[in-house]
This record gives sequence, structure tokens and C-alpha cells, in this order.
Amino acid sequence: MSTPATPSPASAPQPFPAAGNLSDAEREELRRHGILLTSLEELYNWGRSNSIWPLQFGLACCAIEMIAAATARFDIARFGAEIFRPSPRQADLMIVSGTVTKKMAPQVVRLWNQMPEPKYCIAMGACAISGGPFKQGYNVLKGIDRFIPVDIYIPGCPPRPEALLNGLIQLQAQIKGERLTGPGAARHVRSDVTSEFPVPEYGEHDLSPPKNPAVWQPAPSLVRPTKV
Amino acid sequence: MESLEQIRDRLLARFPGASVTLVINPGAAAEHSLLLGAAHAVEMARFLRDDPALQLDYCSNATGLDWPDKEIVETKKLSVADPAGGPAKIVEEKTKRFEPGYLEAVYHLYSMALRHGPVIIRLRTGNRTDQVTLPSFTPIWRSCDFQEREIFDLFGIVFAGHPDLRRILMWDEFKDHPMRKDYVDPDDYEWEPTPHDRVLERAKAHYPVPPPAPAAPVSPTPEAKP
Amino acid sequence: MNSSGLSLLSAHLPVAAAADGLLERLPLTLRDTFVQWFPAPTQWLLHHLISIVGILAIFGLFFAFTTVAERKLLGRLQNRLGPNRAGVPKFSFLPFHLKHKLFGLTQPFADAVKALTKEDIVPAAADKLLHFLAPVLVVAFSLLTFAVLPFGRNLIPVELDAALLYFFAAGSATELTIFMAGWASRNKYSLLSAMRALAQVISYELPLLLSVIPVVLVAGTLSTQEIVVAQGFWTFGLLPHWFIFTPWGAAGFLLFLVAALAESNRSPFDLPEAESELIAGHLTEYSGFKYALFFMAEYFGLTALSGLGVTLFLGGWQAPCAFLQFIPSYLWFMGKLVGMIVFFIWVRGTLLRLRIDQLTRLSWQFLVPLALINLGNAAFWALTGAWSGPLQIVRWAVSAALIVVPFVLMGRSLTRGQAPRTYRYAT
Amino acid sequence: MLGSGIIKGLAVTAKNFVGSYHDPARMVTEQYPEERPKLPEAYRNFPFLVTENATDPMGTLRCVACQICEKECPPQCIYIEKSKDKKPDATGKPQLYPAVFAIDTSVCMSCQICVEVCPFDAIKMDQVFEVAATNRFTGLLLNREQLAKPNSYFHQIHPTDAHEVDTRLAAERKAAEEKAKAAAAAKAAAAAAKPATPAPATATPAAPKPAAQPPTPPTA
Amino acid sequence: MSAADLSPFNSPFAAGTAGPSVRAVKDPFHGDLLEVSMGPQHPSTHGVFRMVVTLDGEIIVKLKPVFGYLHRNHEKIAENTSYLGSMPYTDRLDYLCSMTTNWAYALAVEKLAGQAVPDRAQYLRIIMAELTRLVNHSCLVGFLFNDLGTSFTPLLYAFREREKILDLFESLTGSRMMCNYQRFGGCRVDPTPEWLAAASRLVDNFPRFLDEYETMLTGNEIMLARTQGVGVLDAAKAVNAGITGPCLRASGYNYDVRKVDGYGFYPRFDFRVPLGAHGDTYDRYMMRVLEMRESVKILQQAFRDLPAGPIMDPKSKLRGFRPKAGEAYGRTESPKGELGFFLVSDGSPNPYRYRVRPPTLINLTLLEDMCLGHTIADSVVILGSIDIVLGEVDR
Repeated sequence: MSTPATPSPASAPQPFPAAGNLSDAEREELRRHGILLTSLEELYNWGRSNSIWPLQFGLACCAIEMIAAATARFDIARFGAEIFRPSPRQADLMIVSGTVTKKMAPQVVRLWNQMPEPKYCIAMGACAISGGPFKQGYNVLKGIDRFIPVDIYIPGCPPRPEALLNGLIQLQAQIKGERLTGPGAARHVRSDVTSEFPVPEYGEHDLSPPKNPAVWQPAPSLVRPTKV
Repeated sequence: MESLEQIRDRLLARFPGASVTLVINPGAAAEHSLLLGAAHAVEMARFLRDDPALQLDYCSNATGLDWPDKEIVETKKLSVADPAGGPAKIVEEKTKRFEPGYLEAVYHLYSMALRHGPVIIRLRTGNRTDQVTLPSFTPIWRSCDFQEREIFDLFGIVFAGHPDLRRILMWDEFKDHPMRKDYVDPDDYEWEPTPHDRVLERAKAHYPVPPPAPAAPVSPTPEAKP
Repeated sequence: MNSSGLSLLSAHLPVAAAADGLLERLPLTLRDTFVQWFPAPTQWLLHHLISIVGILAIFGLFFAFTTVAERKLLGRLQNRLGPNRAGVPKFSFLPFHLKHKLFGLTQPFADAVKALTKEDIVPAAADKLLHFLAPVLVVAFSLLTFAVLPFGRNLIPVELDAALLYFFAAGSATELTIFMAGWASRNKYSLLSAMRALAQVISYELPLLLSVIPVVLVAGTLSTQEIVVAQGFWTFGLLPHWFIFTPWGAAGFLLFLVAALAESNRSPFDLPEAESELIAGHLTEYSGFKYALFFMAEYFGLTALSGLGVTLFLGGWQAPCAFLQFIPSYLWFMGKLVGMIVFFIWVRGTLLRLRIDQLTRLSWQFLVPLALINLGNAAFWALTGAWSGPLQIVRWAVSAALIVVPFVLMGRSLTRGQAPRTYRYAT
Repeated sequence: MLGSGIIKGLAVTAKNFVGSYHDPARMVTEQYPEERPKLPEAYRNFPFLVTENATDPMGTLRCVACQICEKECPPQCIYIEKSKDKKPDATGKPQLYPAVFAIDTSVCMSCQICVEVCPFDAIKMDQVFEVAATNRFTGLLLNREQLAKPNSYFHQIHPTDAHEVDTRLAAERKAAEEKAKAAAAAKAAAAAAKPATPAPATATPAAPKPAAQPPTPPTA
Repeated sequence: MSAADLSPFNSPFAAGTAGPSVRAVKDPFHGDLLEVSMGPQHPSTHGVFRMVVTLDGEIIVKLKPVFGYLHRNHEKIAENTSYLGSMPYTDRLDYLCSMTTNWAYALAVEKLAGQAVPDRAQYLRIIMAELTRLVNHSCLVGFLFNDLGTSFTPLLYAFREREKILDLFESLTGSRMMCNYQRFGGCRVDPTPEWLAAASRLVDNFPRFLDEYETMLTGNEIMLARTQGVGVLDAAKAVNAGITGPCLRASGYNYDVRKVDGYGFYPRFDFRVPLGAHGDTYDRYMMRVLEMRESVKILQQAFRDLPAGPIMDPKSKLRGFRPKAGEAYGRTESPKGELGFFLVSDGSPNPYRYRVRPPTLINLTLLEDMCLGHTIADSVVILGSIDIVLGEVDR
């Protein structure tokens, strides 16, 4: 098994090349990784991507659509993801489905910390992403990504169950593209990335801290400095 | 059902020292209400519940209202005789009057037994800062239990006689009363890509300092992104 | 019509020999051929090792497909499809990739890969040793029970005289491991679940055993293989003489089913793992592979109990009709086993959960007395084995009445005051 | 008798199990990525901006940057900056246009109030729901270019509504043209009468749809 | 620990009858109490509700509900938004039945502004409200059985029927759950004859689903054992605690705002109000089933009698709506109980005070009394039978 000698291009994880249809660069990539490691990786990623057990954890309106996604018509079970585990210890995926209030945020972070690696997070619906329509509320957290890293954002209020399935398919693709080694390695195999995040505490006026700057880094160029 | 005036008169007759005032609702609904003095409020409420003609056994809704301190500017027009003998001049005289604010608890009472209602009763605190205690109606109507806790939490009215007066919606460490009109919410407006009005005011505090050089003032907008 | 004794065993044997075809002996032949290559002193060891490996492989796969079958069948019960998109992994070193999704039958392997590689969390406050031992022991105990199940005419891993006793000794130990898991986790839900598991094991061991004793009484043996042999008769070659087709046998089977559901913690008796109340009960603090082990043990236990039910009441590996004996006996056994499992899944998809006090009351006030009456019923059946002609009808009627009347009466007293109601309306 | 209720229950689930193989009412699963959901015409998800012409989307936006939707949007997810100059709109009348028009779909609650209050039929509800993104800051904030979709697309997703809007706009345009013509004729007459004073060419604004009028229901 | 400690209310109903069958803990073999915090993430708390339960073995001796995990400041936001802007927020208040919440809000605003509603809109409102009642009750029953320990089967059957109604809502209003359908003075869109025909067909077929559902579950012995006699609610106590809706009627108290206030066009409809006798979980379950059957009747009458005409009051305005200063309290019978909106206007475009009277929060007042003396397994069932939705409890 050869270890990568040179850093692989630090690009976004790309879906794995179709079998038997490799470009030269991909062949080179394959050679560098070693065929055994690559195959192991593929088996590992196949297993994980087809067995995503979500945490049974509903917050608000979107939770109903999440349940609807598990019901007969949409049937998330087709993807092997219908086993909603109520205990975070057995869950692979946290679907933050609904408004995260400041009173609830510490519990969400704690649940995330209790989940074993590899774990993923889908922010489902406007509220989970940004606070959504309730973002001006004093008790509403403006997006769960202020405290925990989110892999997939599904906008909508609430998103259709198909949109959730679409997000799940995207997550599956992301898992299938994850690497075990090298600089582009997945979050859970890297030693420099923590999987536990500090739980905010209730303060006198707000949570303290109100956000985790290590996780939440908005693009400053997009904040509008002026308004006509 | 008796009219509110009748109820008021009966209350005043029954509780001689109490103060009961009729509050007129000018709106289209014309749901007038009775303002009860806090001193005898509990007895009066019990009377309203137990009186056979009223039997207001069901308190549907209990809520708070915040009326902040107001400065009322009254304009009076005075005609001042011109000393020069000309026509009388009209001079506007402005008087500023300070109206202290108060917190108000409003209860909507119905009778399930006699199927009538609502009778609306109100209680007012002395001011918004230190005299914020009102008697609790929870011993009379248990449905006020959570609602009075909510009023305590969000408005800061302290209900004397409530069996379990804790914050209900916010956490216990929270200090503010967010439904008051002068509440300022925590400043987390760092990322507001679509601000206007109130949000814009709050978001401006977080805007990056514009570059001092006037050259190429690029206003970064979504169009500018790759 | 005489099924009561082993006296006719000799009469049965020629039939068996006739059916002992090549396929029937195939597993044994394979094993013997393999073992012959090794020196004689080690052959006994290999002999058993092969049995163990065979059971692990077959029932491991059986477990895997039971999980996917459960998910798919539950799906169908609920008007949906269930897992159907797992397919096979795409390996880039292979020049081709199978696009077909294989109806999702590879789902359990995906789950296995995931569970094996998942981070293992041991709570800081947990009793580390017990927390580790519980999943190991639960699988061990539930696997031990397979040793005495006769899978086929010639296939029984260990031929014990007191096979039934051994089975129950090993089987009831699994509940203790649940207690271990619940205690060691230091979680309140787990603790509650542990207490429930203990209450359940105390309540349901008794009806389970009592429901089995009539079989022992009538068959006159504790050996599972001989019990199966005792059921190997057919009237006119069509109607099998399985114990379930006798009044006491039917009642015993029902009691056994209920007790087995409770023993294997399946719905409606899944109280230790009551998802809607106790999160995941004793499993709350288990993740990754340990959780998978518990999951596996639960299915092993279910399979073993189903196998026992098949052996005791459904004629074991016997064919339902005499002329169907050309099909190898182990296939019959597996077929019946699958039938039992499907029934359990069906029950799980339909019923709701009992409360812990109702669970114990059901056991002590209903199942245990009924099982005792059924024991007397079986005794009556054994004593009247010689009745023939019109007396046969009397025998059947008496035996049926002996079980139906108490069932109705006790059922009525158990559900006293509980009935669907009618309601008034206000206009 | 004890157990009859349980047996009835088992029978119902068995019926559903068997029915799932032959009765479409008992097998309702739509296999999503392959089977597309049948979205009704009224379905709404996020707003988009209607442009008259697909070849020049930014030049033919119906939006005149009146900012009504920005004000009425309950979660305040719309951001508009007016242009400094004016461009001729579909009727040829010079109008402002949005220099910046952004909608934060991570906030939008798909309530359709922007559509209801828009007097120019410029903003409509889209039906695209597969919008999951991996970065909320760059992936979910839609700008003018991403929001603009041609009228033909509007026809495709809401045919009834689009037809009605087009008819109404055509009528308005015609009325405007006639008015302009009349104005021009009057001007010409006035010019003929008083050639010395050049009348300012004021175009009468096209009467916008009354705001209070509820959107007419689709009658397909 | 005595009953008096647990129920500090000196209302006449609390005295003596404090109902809770708390065991007087005196026996020497008594062990420690175990405090379990159920929620906010728990499969059976229907969202982010939390109960701090003190257990003696499995018996509940104390239960304290904790709220606020979904307190998303609906009231404060509404005070900063126009009257119309709050309408889509009411969808999200009780997210299982947006139509009735819409209606309750529209009713309060119409009362505040003295607005009239055309006949057709009144009928449409009743159609939507009763369809919503079908959605809500069938979901509730499904969730209740989930709490009782079924493996999702009844829930999925219920959701199968719910999807059909949601399809109707979607094809009419454009959204499955967040309909945003009512407007002050009418409704937003007029259904087509095809829509009405489809809805009518669905409603006609609905009793068949109910029959199958009841065959599956109502007579089930385990269901009877789990629900009958569990969580008994005394009618007089319920009135005092402001319990409304099916929970109150299950205790045998005849109070339905549809009948009492006769809002909308309900007096024109012929329907009955089912009443329970025992006030236990089974009665609460059956109230839902019977109400669904009555809703079907109402819907059939509505489809038969639906008049033609406009759906909006011509005097109503969409923008710039400023009711006169004053206040109004409008209440409706939502599927969960009495849903009221208390609005205070100061003449500005935003309400000065916007208050939701949440039926489910107040229905939880007696949760502790109902649960005391029962096991932890019963507490989730009792909670399920109250039918809470956290969006409304915490707002």
C-alpha cells in the first residue's frame, strides 16, 4: 500500500470516477493511493453512505416533513435511512429540523457531541440554517452552524420531503467522495479537527458565547456595507 | 348576561372599598372591560367565579400588556391680543405632560356552565419598575397557572400568591423581560445579507470599516462574487 | 391415530431411511470428506469446529437477511417499499460496475460496514468492564442455544439428552446480560430498562417452560431430536401429526409464542428497549459494533426460540406430507423457521406495547394458570392414547374444552372492565 | 373473546401487506429521484423574477424596483437597490430597475406575500425545490442574475396564472399605447396650434393593478 | 409527601379531591426516588417538550413540565410586522393545522376591524378547517399509537391519508403545510370545481379509512388495557384549569366553541359533539375518531351547499391595513382546543399587542395531576392523548 507522496489537489470532494472510465489524472490518483486502500475506501464509503441512521430528533415544523419523508409516500427507507435512532449513540446523521432556540441550542450541541464519529449534520429548513422567518426573535439562534458544522443546507419553509431526500442523496455523494488519508481526508479521520464542540451556557441576556467563531465564519465580503 | 355596568355596580356594592372602573374599547369589537383595583382583586374574582348569575368558571386567556412611559405634548391654542392693537394673534402653547407607564394584566373570562362571556377584567401595576406586583388569579382559575408564569417571564409582572412563579419560556438565568416595548434584543446581526429598516440599523454596527482610500470604492454585492 | 409414544419409532425408521437421499446427507458428506484429510486425533475437534463455523456462517447470514426482510416486510405492511437501493459498491479497480440495486438485499452488509467502523463510545461514568462484557456475553449465550436445535434429520450440533434444559439455561442468561448492560451504562433509562428486563425474565421463564412441558410429557423425552422424531407421522400420508395439531399442542404453541415474544424482547413485549418511553433502554449508551452485537444477539435469540418452537410444535424438520419427504429435511426446518420469523415481524408491525405491570399480570394471572391447565390437558391426552373410534372424538372434544373454557373464562376476568365503549352526543 | 381484537388488527395489516402488491392505494411510495413528484400548478417554493426576454434577461426585468415586496416581506429576506438611471420597460416607458436584487433563500418562508403585493407581476413563485447547498453563505443567497427567469418559464410552471397575467399586461400595454397615441395626437394638435411652446413629453404611467385585488384563482 | 404538597392550589376542586393517586410514601421498604429528565430530545414528547419526572420504581410521584425550547418569539415578531405579515407566521404556530390557525387569526383581525366575510369564503373556511381537523386528528391518533409502542404502522396509515389531504391543500394554496390561505375578509384563492370534486371524493372515502383504522386498533385488547382508566381527568377540574377541546369533551363536559360562539357559518351545519364519560386516554382517543366522523358530515354538507360568489370582501385591503385603535379577542375551536387571538391595535399598521391563547399550553396545566400514580409508560401516552404541538405551546 503506498501512501500519497505529494499532496492531492485540495479541491472539494468530487464524486468518485465512474469505474472503468478513468482519466489519466484519476489513474494517477488511484496509483498514488494504492489499489487496496482505494478499494477499502470505496467499500467503507459505500457502507456508510447506504446506512445513514438519523437521530430521531424533531424541533419544529420541519420535523413533521422529516417524519413525512419516512412515511409511505416518500419512504426514506429506500435509502436505508429509516432507522431513526432516539439515542445519539447510534445515530450517524443529525437532521436539525426546525427552529433552534437559544434555550435549545446547548442541548443540540450536546447531542452532537454525544454522537459517535463519523457523523453528519443536515440543517433542514430556513430556521435551522439561519433562524429563518424567526431570525429576528430574541430567543432564536440564527442558524445552527453557529455552534456545529453543517454538511448540507436544505432551504425551504419547510422543504418538501423530496427536498430532504435530495439533501440525503447529496450527503451520500459527499460520503462516497471522502478520503481516508491525505490532506483532503474526511473530517472524522483527521486528528487536527475536533469533533466535540463547547456547549454554550445560558447567560443573562444571551447565550455565552453567542457563537463559536471556530465553526461559524461568514464570508465578510457578502455583508452589505451600504444601503441606498 | 348582565351588562358590564351591572356587574360593576354589583361588585362595588359587594366590596365597598374596592375600585372598579369600566374601560371602554373604542374599536369595532367593542369589548369593554373592567379595571379592578389590585387590593380587592382576588375577592372580586372569586365572586365573579362563584356568583350564580355569572358563574365565570373559565378563564380563557390571561395576558400582559406593556404601556411605556409617555411624554404627551399637548398643544393649546391661545389667542393673544396684539398689544399694538391689531387682530388677535393665535399662539400655540405646548405643554409637556409625563404620563407614567404601567404594566397591565388582562383576563378573558367565560362561563362554561352558562355559556356566556367574555367578561374582560384588567389589573394595572403602579409603574414599570418597582411596583410590579399584582395578585395572582391562579388559586381562582388554575388555567392562569402557566399564563401568569408567562406574563412574569415576558413582562415582569410579579404575581403574589402564585404557587410556582418561575420563568416558563426563557431560561432561569435570563434577566430581561423581552415582551416589554423597551426591550433590546441581543446583538447578533453579524450576517445580514438582506437588511433594511430595523435590521439595517442593527446590522450597520457590524459592517466592516470602509477602506479609507476613495479609490475604487467597490461595494461588494452578490453580483461581485465569482 | 397414535402419536403418543416412541414405541412406533422403529416403524418410522424405514420411512426415514427411504427419504435419506443424497441431498439429505449432503452437509454431512461434505463435512466428513473434509475431516478425513486430517489426522485422526484431530478429527473430533474439526468435526465440531466445522459445526460451529457452519452455524455461525449460516445463521450469521440468516441474521443479516432477517434484518433486511424485517425492514422490507414492515415496509410492505406499511404500504411502502423498504430498503431497495443499496446495490453493490463501485470499485474503481474493477472494469465494470453492477448498476443493479439487487432489491436492496445488500443493505445489511452496508449496515455491518458502518457499524464496524463507527466510533465506540464508553461513557465516562460507566462500569467499563461490564459495559464491555455485556454485548460479548449476550451474543455468546444466544449462540449457545443453537447447539441443541435439530436442523435436519441428521443435523444436530450436539445430541444432548437434556437438550431442552440446556436450551433454557443458556437462553435465559441473555436477559441477565441485558441487566448487565443496563446497570453498567450509568444511564437512568438503561437502569429502568434493566429493572424491566429482570421483571420480564422472572415472569416469562415460567410460562415458557410450562408451555414446553406438555411436549416433554407426551413425547416422553427431553431430547429435541427425539421430540421431532415423535412427530413424524401422517394420517393418510397427508395430515401431519405435529403437536400443534392437537388441542393441548395448539394451546401450548400459543403460550409458547407469547412467552417467546416476551423472552426475545419483541413487540408487544419490547419493554426493555421501549423506544417511545426509554429512548433505547439498555442500548442507550451503546454505539457502533457493541450495539450491532446486541442487535445480532436479539435476532439470534429470536431465531433460536423460533427454532425451538418449530422443533417442539411444528414437527421440526419433518415434511408436512409424507410424499414431500424427498425435499431435504433441513430445508423444511428453515422454511418453518422463516415462517415463524415472518409471523414475529407481522406481530411487530401490528401490535402495541404492554405496560410492565400488565406484562407481569398477563404472565401470572393468565399464562401460568393456563399453562398449568394445559399440562393437565396433556396428561389427559397421554393417558387416553389408547382410545379409538368414537372415543377419539370424545378425546378431542374433552381436550379442546379443557383448554378453551379456561381460556375464555380467564380471558374475561383478565380484561374485566375493558371493552370498546359507546358514546353520547350533544347536538 | 380475548385476542379477537388482536387478530382483527393482524388481519388489517395482512390486508395491507397483500394489498401492497396489487393495490396502488396500498402502495403509495413514489421513488423520488427516478419518479419526479407531480407538482401542482399552484406549488410555490422560492420567488423568481420574471423577464420578458430570455436573451436579455437583465434588460427586460419586469421589476421596477418599487421596493414594495422588500417592505412587505415578513422575514425581510429581499434586498433591493434601485438603479440610478432608467431603462425603457416592455411598454417602452422609462422605468427604474433593480441594480441589486437579492433574496436570501435561507430565510425565505415561501409565503407568497411578495407575489401578492407586487403591482407589476414581476415576482412570481418558482417550483424548484432541489436547492440543497453545502455553503449557506454563497449557495443560498440568490442575486438578480440567478433570480431572473424568462416569461416562458413562468408559462411553463404556472400556465393559467401566466396566461392571465399576459392578457392583463397586453391590455394595459394597449391602453397605454392608445393613451400615448392620443397624447401624441393631442400634442401634435397643440403643436400645430401653438408651435412656440414645446410640450414636455410626459408618458402617462400605465395604471398598475390595484394592490388590494386578490390574485385571481387559477381556474384550470 | 402528601397530595397537598403536590397540589398547592386552594381552588375548591383541588381541596380534598386532589385527585392524583399519589402513593403516600411511608412504608419502610421504600427506596430512593429517581429523577428522570424526559426531553427535550425524546421520541415521545412530540417535539422539544421536557418533563422532569420523579419516579418511585416506575411510578410517577412528581412531574414538572418544562417549556420554552421552541419559544420562537412569535408574539414579539408579530408586533413588529404588519397584520398581513403575521398571517404566514400563524401557519407555523400549530404546524399541523395551519388552516384553522389562519382562520383564528383572520377572525380576530376581522373582529378588530369590523370586517365582513362573503358567504362563499365562510363555507371555504369551514371546508378547510374541517379538512384540517381530519389531518390533525388522524396524525394525532397515529402519534398516540406510536407512543403506545406500535412500530409506526398506524402512524404511517394515518400519514397516508394525510398526504391525500395535503395534496389537496397543495394544489389549492401551493404549499403542503404552510397554506397561508385566509385573508382578512375572505380567502386567498377560489377552488375550482375539479378541486371541489376531488375533495368531496376524498371526504366520501374517508370513513372507509376510519373503519379500517378502528378495526385495527379500537378493539385491540392491549390498546384497551393501556388506555382505559389511564390519565383520568375530572370535568370540574378540567373547566377550572381551562382545558378545552376534545380533552374537555372526553371528560363529559359539553363545550365546543363551534356550538357556543357559532362563529363562521357553523350554526348552519348539522353536526353533533361527541362526549366522553370517563375522561381517560381511551375517551380522548375516541373523541378524535368520532370528531373525524362528524367532520366528514360537516364537509359533505359544505360541499353540497357551497354557494357561488366572491371570496373576498371588496372593502378589504391587502396593503396598508390599519385597524382603528381598540382591542379584540377572537376564539375558534381548533382541533386541539380553544385557540384565541387577542389583538390590541393602536391604529398603526402593526398590532400593538398580539397574543395567542394556545390551547395546548393550557391543556398541559393538568398534565401532572393526570400522570401522578401512573407509570412512566403511561405518562407518554397521556401526553400523547392531550395532543400538543410545540409550536403552539411555546410560540
